[in-house]
This record gives sequence, C-alpha cells and structure tokens, in this order.
Amino acid sequence: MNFIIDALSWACLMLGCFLGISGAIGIFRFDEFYSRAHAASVTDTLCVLFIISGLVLQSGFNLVTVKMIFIVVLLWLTSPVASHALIRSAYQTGLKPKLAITRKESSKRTQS
Amino acid sequence: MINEHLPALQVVVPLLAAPICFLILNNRLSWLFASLVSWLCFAMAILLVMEVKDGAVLHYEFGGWAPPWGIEYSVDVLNAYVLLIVSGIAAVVFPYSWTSIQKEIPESHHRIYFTAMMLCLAGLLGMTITGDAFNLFVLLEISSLSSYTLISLGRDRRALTASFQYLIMGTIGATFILIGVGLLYALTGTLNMADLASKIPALEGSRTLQAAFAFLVVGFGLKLAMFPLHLWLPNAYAFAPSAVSAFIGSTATKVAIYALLRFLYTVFGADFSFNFMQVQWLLMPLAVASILFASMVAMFQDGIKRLLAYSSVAQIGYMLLGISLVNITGLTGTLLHLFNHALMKGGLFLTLGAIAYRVGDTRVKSIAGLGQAMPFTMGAFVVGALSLIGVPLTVGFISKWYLILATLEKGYWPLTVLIIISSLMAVVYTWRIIETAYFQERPANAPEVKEAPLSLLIPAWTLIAANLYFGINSRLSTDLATGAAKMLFGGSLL
Amino acid sequence: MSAINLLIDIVLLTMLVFTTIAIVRSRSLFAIVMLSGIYSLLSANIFVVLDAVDVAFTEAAVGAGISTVLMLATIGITGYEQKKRRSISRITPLIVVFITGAVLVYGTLDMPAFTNPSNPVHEHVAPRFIEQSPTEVGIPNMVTSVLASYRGYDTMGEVIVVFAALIGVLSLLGIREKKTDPVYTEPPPRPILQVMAKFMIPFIILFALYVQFHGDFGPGGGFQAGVIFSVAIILYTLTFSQQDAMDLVPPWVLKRLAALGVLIYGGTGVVSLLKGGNFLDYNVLAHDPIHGQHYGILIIEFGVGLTVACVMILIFFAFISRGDKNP
Amino acid sequence: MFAVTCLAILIVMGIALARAFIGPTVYDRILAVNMFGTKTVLFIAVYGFLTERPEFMDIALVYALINFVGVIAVLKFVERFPPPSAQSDE
Repeated sequence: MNFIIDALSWACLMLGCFLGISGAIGIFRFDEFYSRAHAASVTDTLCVLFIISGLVLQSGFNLVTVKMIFIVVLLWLTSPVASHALIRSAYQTGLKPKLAITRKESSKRTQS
Repeated sequence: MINEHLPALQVVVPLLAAPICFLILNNRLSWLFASLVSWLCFAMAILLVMEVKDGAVLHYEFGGWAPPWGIEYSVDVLNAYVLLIVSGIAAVVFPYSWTSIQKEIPESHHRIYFTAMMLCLAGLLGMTITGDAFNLFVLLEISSLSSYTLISLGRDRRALTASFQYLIMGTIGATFILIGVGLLYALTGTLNMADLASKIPALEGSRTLQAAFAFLVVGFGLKLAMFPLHLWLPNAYAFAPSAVSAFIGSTATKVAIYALLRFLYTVFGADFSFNFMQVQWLLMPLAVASILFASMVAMFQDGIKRLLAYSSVAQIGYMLLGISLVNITGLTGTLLHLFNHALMKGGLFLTLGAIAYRVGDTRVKSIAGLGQAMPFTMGAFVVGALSLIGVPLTVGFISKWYLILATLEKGYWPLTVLIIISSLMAVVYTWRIIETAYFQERPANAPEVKEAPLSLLIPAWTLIAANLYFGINSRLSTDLATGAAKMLFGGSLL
Repeated sequence: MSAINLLIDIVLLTMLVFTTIAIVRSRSLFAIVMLSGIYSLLSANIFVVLDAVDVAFTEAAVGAGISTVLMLATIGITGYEQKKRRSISRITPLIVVFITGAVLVYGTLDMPAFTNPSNPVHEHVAPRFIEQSPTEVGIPNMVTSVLASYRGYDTMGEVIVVFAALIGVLSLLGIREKKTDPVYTEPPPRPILQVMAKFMIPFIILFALYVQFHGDFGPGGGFQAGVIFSVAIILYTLTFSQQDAMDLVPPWVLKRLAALGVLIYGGTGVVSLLKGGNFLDYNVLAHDPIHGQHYGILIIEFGVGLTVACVMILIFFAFISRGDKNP
Repeated sequence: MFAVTCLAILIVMGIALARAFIGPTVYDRILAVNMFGTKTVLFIAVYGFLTERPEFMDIALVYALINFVGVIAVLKFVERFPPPSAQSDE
C-alpha cells in the first residue's frame, strides 16, 4: 500500500516538475510576449495541481491537507484571472501580438 | 507606589499622550494637553534626578521579566541628567509652540505637529533612559521618524529636501546602529546593556566586536552630526519651523551624544574603547576639524538659522573634544556643554522664532534695526549670543572653562589655543547679527514691526535667564556633570 | 540531507545577488519595483530555509504584498524613470559602500559559527525562552511569547513606529476625499476581476482573522493579520474604485482606530500598572498568571492588528489620492 | 523525492528571474513575477515536507492570497499610467 502511494506521489511530483520546467522554458525561449504568457499560464495550473497532489498523498488527511487544497483552489482561481487581466491590459495599452502584425503586414503586401 | 513606576512613566506618559493628542480634535485643547504632558515629564525628570543624584541606580523591569530576558530601564546620574535637559527644553518649547506655529504651519496640520512633537519627546526620553540596546534602537526610530515629519512641516519648500536628506542620512545611521547591536547579540547572546558590559571584556580580541564597535560609533556619529557626517544638520535646522529647530536643535544631537557615551563607557567599557580601540584619536581630529570648519562657514551665512546650525556643528565639536581627552575634567566639560548648549541654542532659536513671527523671515539683512523695534527679543538674542561666545557669567563660559582646564591637564596646549580662537570666531559671527540689529537703520519701506507677543517672549526669556542663572550659580549642573563623569570612569581611571 | 540544504541555500543566495545587481543597475523604476517584489519573495524563501517561520510570514505579508502596492503608488506620484543626473559623484558612495562591506566581512571573521549549538546566542538568553515560556507564558509559539510578553515593550515601540509613519504620511500627503473621480468617471467594466475580488475578499479577511487569533499557536499575530486585512481592502479599492472603498471604510474612522489601537496596547500596560504589577506585566490581569498572560497577549495583539491594518489602508489611500492628480 | 522537486522549482525560479531581468516589456516582467510568486508558494510547501515542518503551509497560503493582489495592483497601475512605450520599458 505504502509503495503504491509513494509511487503515485513520485509520479505526481515528477509530472508537476516537468510541467513547471516546460513552462519555464517557454517563458524563456518564446520570442514574443503573448506566446510567453500562454506558455506560463497553461502550465502553471496543472503544475500546481500535480505537485500539491503529490504532497497530499504523502501527508494523509489533516489540517495541512485542508490548507493545501485551499492553495490549489486559490491558485486555480487567481492564476488564470491574473493571466487574463495581464493579457487584457497588455492588449489594451497597445502591445500588438506578433501574429496580428504579420497578418496585417502580409495583407498590406498582397494589396501592394 | 507611583515613585517605583517613575522610570516607566517618564516615557510611557508621552508615548501614550501622542495618540491622544491625535484624537483630540480641537487644536487648542490638543496644545494644552501636550503642554501639560510636557510639564508632567519635566516634573518626573526632576523627581528622578532627586532620587539618583547621590549615586543610587533605579531599575525598572518591563512586564515583570528580569533582565536579560525582559527589557530593563535603568536610571543613574548620567541619564537622569540628560532626561532633565530633554524634558526641560520640551516644557518650554511646547507652550511656546502655539503662537509660533500659527504663522508657520497650516492650521490643518497643528494636531499632526503636536502628535509628532510628543512622539519625538517620548523617543528621545526613551533612548536616554533605556538599559537595553535593542530598545534603544526602537525608540531611536520613533524619535527619528517624528523628527523627519517635524522638519518637513517647515513652510519653505526646501524643508522637504532637508527632511529627505536627513531621512536618508538618519536611516543609514540607524541601520549601522542596528548592525552593531546585531553583531553584539551574535557575540554575547544578550541585548541588555549591563549584561553586555559584563560579557564584553572576555571578548577583547574578537574582530566581530571591533566591527560592532565601528558600526555603532559611525551610526551614532551620523545621528549626532559628527564632522564630516554633519551634512544633514544645517538644512534640517534652517528650514524646520522655529519651534522644531529649537526643540530638535537642543535635544536630538545631545541624546545621540549621550548614547555614544553610554556605549563607549558602559557597554564597551572605557578600557576597550580608549586603550584597545583608541577611539580618541579618531574623535579628536574630527572634533578639531568640525570646530574650525563649522565656525568658519558660520561666518559667511546669510540666514541666521543656518548660521546657528553651523555653530551647533562647532559646539558638537567641543563635546567630542571633551570625550576625546579621556579625563574626568574633559568628560565633565562635555556633559556640562550638553546642558549649556541646550540652554543657549534653545534660547536663541526661540528668540529667532519670535523674530520670524513678527518679521516673517530670519535672514541677517532682514533684521536691520530690530534693536529698537523689538528690544526684548533682541535683548534675549544678545544674551544668548554672549553665552554662545562664552563670556563669563553665562553658561557658555563654564563649559569652555572646563574644556580648557582639561586640555591643560593633558598638556595639549594647541587645543587650548583652538578653543580660544574658535570663541573669537563665534564673536565674529554673532557680532554681524548684533551689529545689523542695533547699528543699522530699518529700511524705510519695511513694514512696521512690533515687539513679539508675550506667549513667545516668556518661554524665550525663560531659557535665556537659565543661561544667566546657571552661569552664575553653576552648582546644580556641575555637580550632576561631575557625578556622571566620575560614574562613567568608575573606579578605574586611565 | 544537509548537502541538499546547502545547495538550496547557494542557489537562493545567488539569485538574491543577481536580483540586487539588477536592481542597482536598472533605471526604470517600474522594473525596480518588480525586481524588489522578487527580492522579497526570495528572502522569504531564505527565511523559510533558515527555519524562521514568523519572519518569513511577515516578509510574505509585507514584502510581497503591501510594499509592492505602496511602491507602485509612489511611482504613480513620481513617474516611471529615474532622472539622469550627471552632477552627482559616484565615487563617494562607492567608497562608503566598499568600506562598509569590508568592515562587515571583517566582522564575520570571528563570528560564532552558524548552527553551532554552543553559540552564545543559544546558551545565554534563549534557553529560558525555550524551556520556561510554556510554563511562564503558556502559549506554544515561543516567538509570540518573546515578542508579546518578554519583550512586549519593544513591540509596543514598533506599533508606535508604525503610527509615527502614519503621522509622517498624513503630514506630507494628506488624504483627499473627492466626490467625483476625475480620471475614471466610468471605470471600464471588468466583470471577471470584480467577481473574483468579491470571491477573494471574504477569504482574505477570514484568513486575517485566523492569523490574528492563531498567532499563539502558529506563525503570525497582530502585525501580519493587520497587513493581510489591509490587503483585502486594497483589493477592493483596486477592483472597484477609491470612492467605493472610502465609503466602506471612511478615512476619519480609520484615523481614530489607528490611534485607538496604540491606546489599547498602552492601556493594557496601564491596567497592569494599576493592578499592582509592572508596566505590561500581564500576570496580574487575571487570578491565574497564565490566564493573565493569555488575556494580555490576546488584547495587545488585537491592538497591534487594528493599528497596522488602519495605518496600511490610510497610507495606501494617501498615495493613490495623490497619484490621480499628476499621472 | 521532495529534494528533487525543490531543485526543479528552483530551476524554474531561476529561469523566471532571467525573464524578469531581460524584460523587454513591462508585461514580461509582470508575467515573470507572477510565475515567480506561484513557484514560491510551491517551493515553501515542498520545503515544508522536505524538512518535516508542515506549518510552513500558512506562509504558502498567504502568498497564494497576496500574490494575486500584487498582480492586480500592478495591472491597475499599468492601465492608469501607461508605460512611456508599450513595446519596451528600458
């Protein structure tokens, strides 16, 4: 039984780590803000879920678990909202997505 | 019963009076309350002096926890003496404030002014009385924060810059003090001063102890405006409201000097400070430089407040000189000068406040002809100036006399000459003001000027009269100063 | 085990150093605020690694939350960029910093080795706090018993420092109450944020209360709780408007409460004085000294929380009511 | 296993830090700070298990609450005082 729990929490933690690192690579390597935001926000939520579940499996059920579930709930609610607000602000204050620019330019090119 | 709690009440009463001042909505009531509290503090300081003047030491344990676990206040001759200076000046400045700030601070800020003054007073009293190194830092923060506020209340826009400059320098000083205290704690595991004193002799060779010593000396050096760390002081005093210049100018640096003395003598011990670290050879050149440099600069100032501020830097030089001589006479001179300089600078700044109230500004040229227009105010100024120079029968003479004796005792006759030269320089810079006031005509187009109101004159003359009284009958101040100096040197004379 | 701790220490400290260098080199004030947010997150991590739970907690609440918000509000008044000033000499500060650093390094040479159990810090005062505080003060969190009881007077001083900061901000900036919002008469609708804020605020307040009253057992106490509570109000201000927030908690009430908090703390001391103990001696507050300590700590923590929360909200109001004027 | 997770989170933090240094836009920095904040929550939680001090969870919880407010404050600020040029703040 212990072995199964250990294995499960290992798997969860490693999956969380993988997601976190892939998000980090995304935030570092992508060459434009909106793609970076995409990489960060998508991986963030799952990464939190997997890492915290890994911990929950280890701790059993007590007050700490309740707090951890709170953390997951809060981060799941706030993180996407923060990303949404961030991207919205960026768009409204005039930061143009690269894709949009190229499309516009290409349409210009076809016109001319 | 109340006597036994006196050391705590000395600080707690003004500390708690500050939020009450803030809660009282009526400005006049707030002022009355503040003045009353300041008198109460003065009364408590007198009672404390009575109790300890024969060498007794009072201890007070906060929360009933014995030191070093809890925080302790301990009152001996030295800090009772400084308490007397601080609360005495406060008891004069608080009543004076009401009329003075009417023209200098907008009415909406009067309550803030009294609250901040109260906090500053409480902080300074607490720094003086505490027997705990960290508690000293906390109270230093209270007094510094409130003095930044008070200075920024000045009506000139430059008051803000001055306050900001003071804030930066003061914060660096406070951080250095905190680092010093932190290193001491890491070495000894205690924060209580008496306990530290008992543990430090065993650590003499430790480099950490030397670093702690350096940080504390520089930190307090910043706070007490030791040359060349004095840069914040002239602007701060020049642009603050008059009552604030009088209060901070005559108390804040004094308390910092007291704290330096307390660390040099009580915590580190005279042996470590003067034999091992040889701190006197750092202090003496700086003291000489500040006396000469600041007196020189003071001679060329247009604003009287700035002139007095530079003179303060020079006077601080005297106090440091007394410390650096490392003998009882020199230390007595320093302590007497603490008291006397508070009286004279307090009196002079209060007189300037009266001039500012009637004339509107305090540049040298704008007081032309005031000798006739404001005879009592200018009379007070003349007496204060004489005291600053060190003319016999004033307090300035007494402290300079002790300093000269101390230099002769050590055989450092160039320093004797220096004291005399700098007194002559003081004659030069005060004479300019007196000449302008008495021997120049008031410009024809200048508005009519009346004598200052009594509510300003009485406090100013109180301090000026104290200059004369303690100049003639100096028993009280010299007894206390000698007692404190002897206590600091303890049995082991160097 | 200790190897991994060492590795974590090194990584965290390296990041801290890089962040500091970046802060010093940057001219954009906004970037500096962001980086100092990271700086305080990193230092909270270091405090966690050092096992200083209460300090990490305070750093979490103050460094990451309040100070970022307040610094941003300050940039709202001052502008984005640091002005270029050629006249200031860079040599003097550099020399001062180098000397200070050198003295600090020199001072560490004879410092008692870190984590050595026979250090003076562990042998002199601390043992009594560790061994006797459960019987003398009677609460499980030793940090709280030192802060609130053994050295309660220092904590009172700190509360007054916070109060003095309020006095300073009020005198410099003041709080402008205005009936109309000149910049945003109609704030852009942000339904997602507003719904989210409405959901979060009760949570935050609940958590503030938990921290306030759980301080005896776990990390936390009045100071942290006050900050967290003020964060709830700040969130409300940010997602709705300043006017809404000022209607909810009027500044004049906050000012009174801030002063009242200090008086509650001091009043506890005065009551213990009147009951025959020393100032802030909670033992005399009840028949049983342990109960007295309990009541005392509970009351003063309440005073601390009240003052801190009110002061933080007021300072925030003062900053943003200025920031509107000159964007 | 907690140690490995800790290190992985630290690596993520390091990369986010690099992004915060580089910028180039204001929003990149905010994004990096936000990511750094989430990872701090995780780090504290995992480190609590690593050292068997689960009361660290309170701190993690505070961060989870406050980080959000910080980000909202930053965004509100950027909207009200748009940066001199939206493309880059340097």
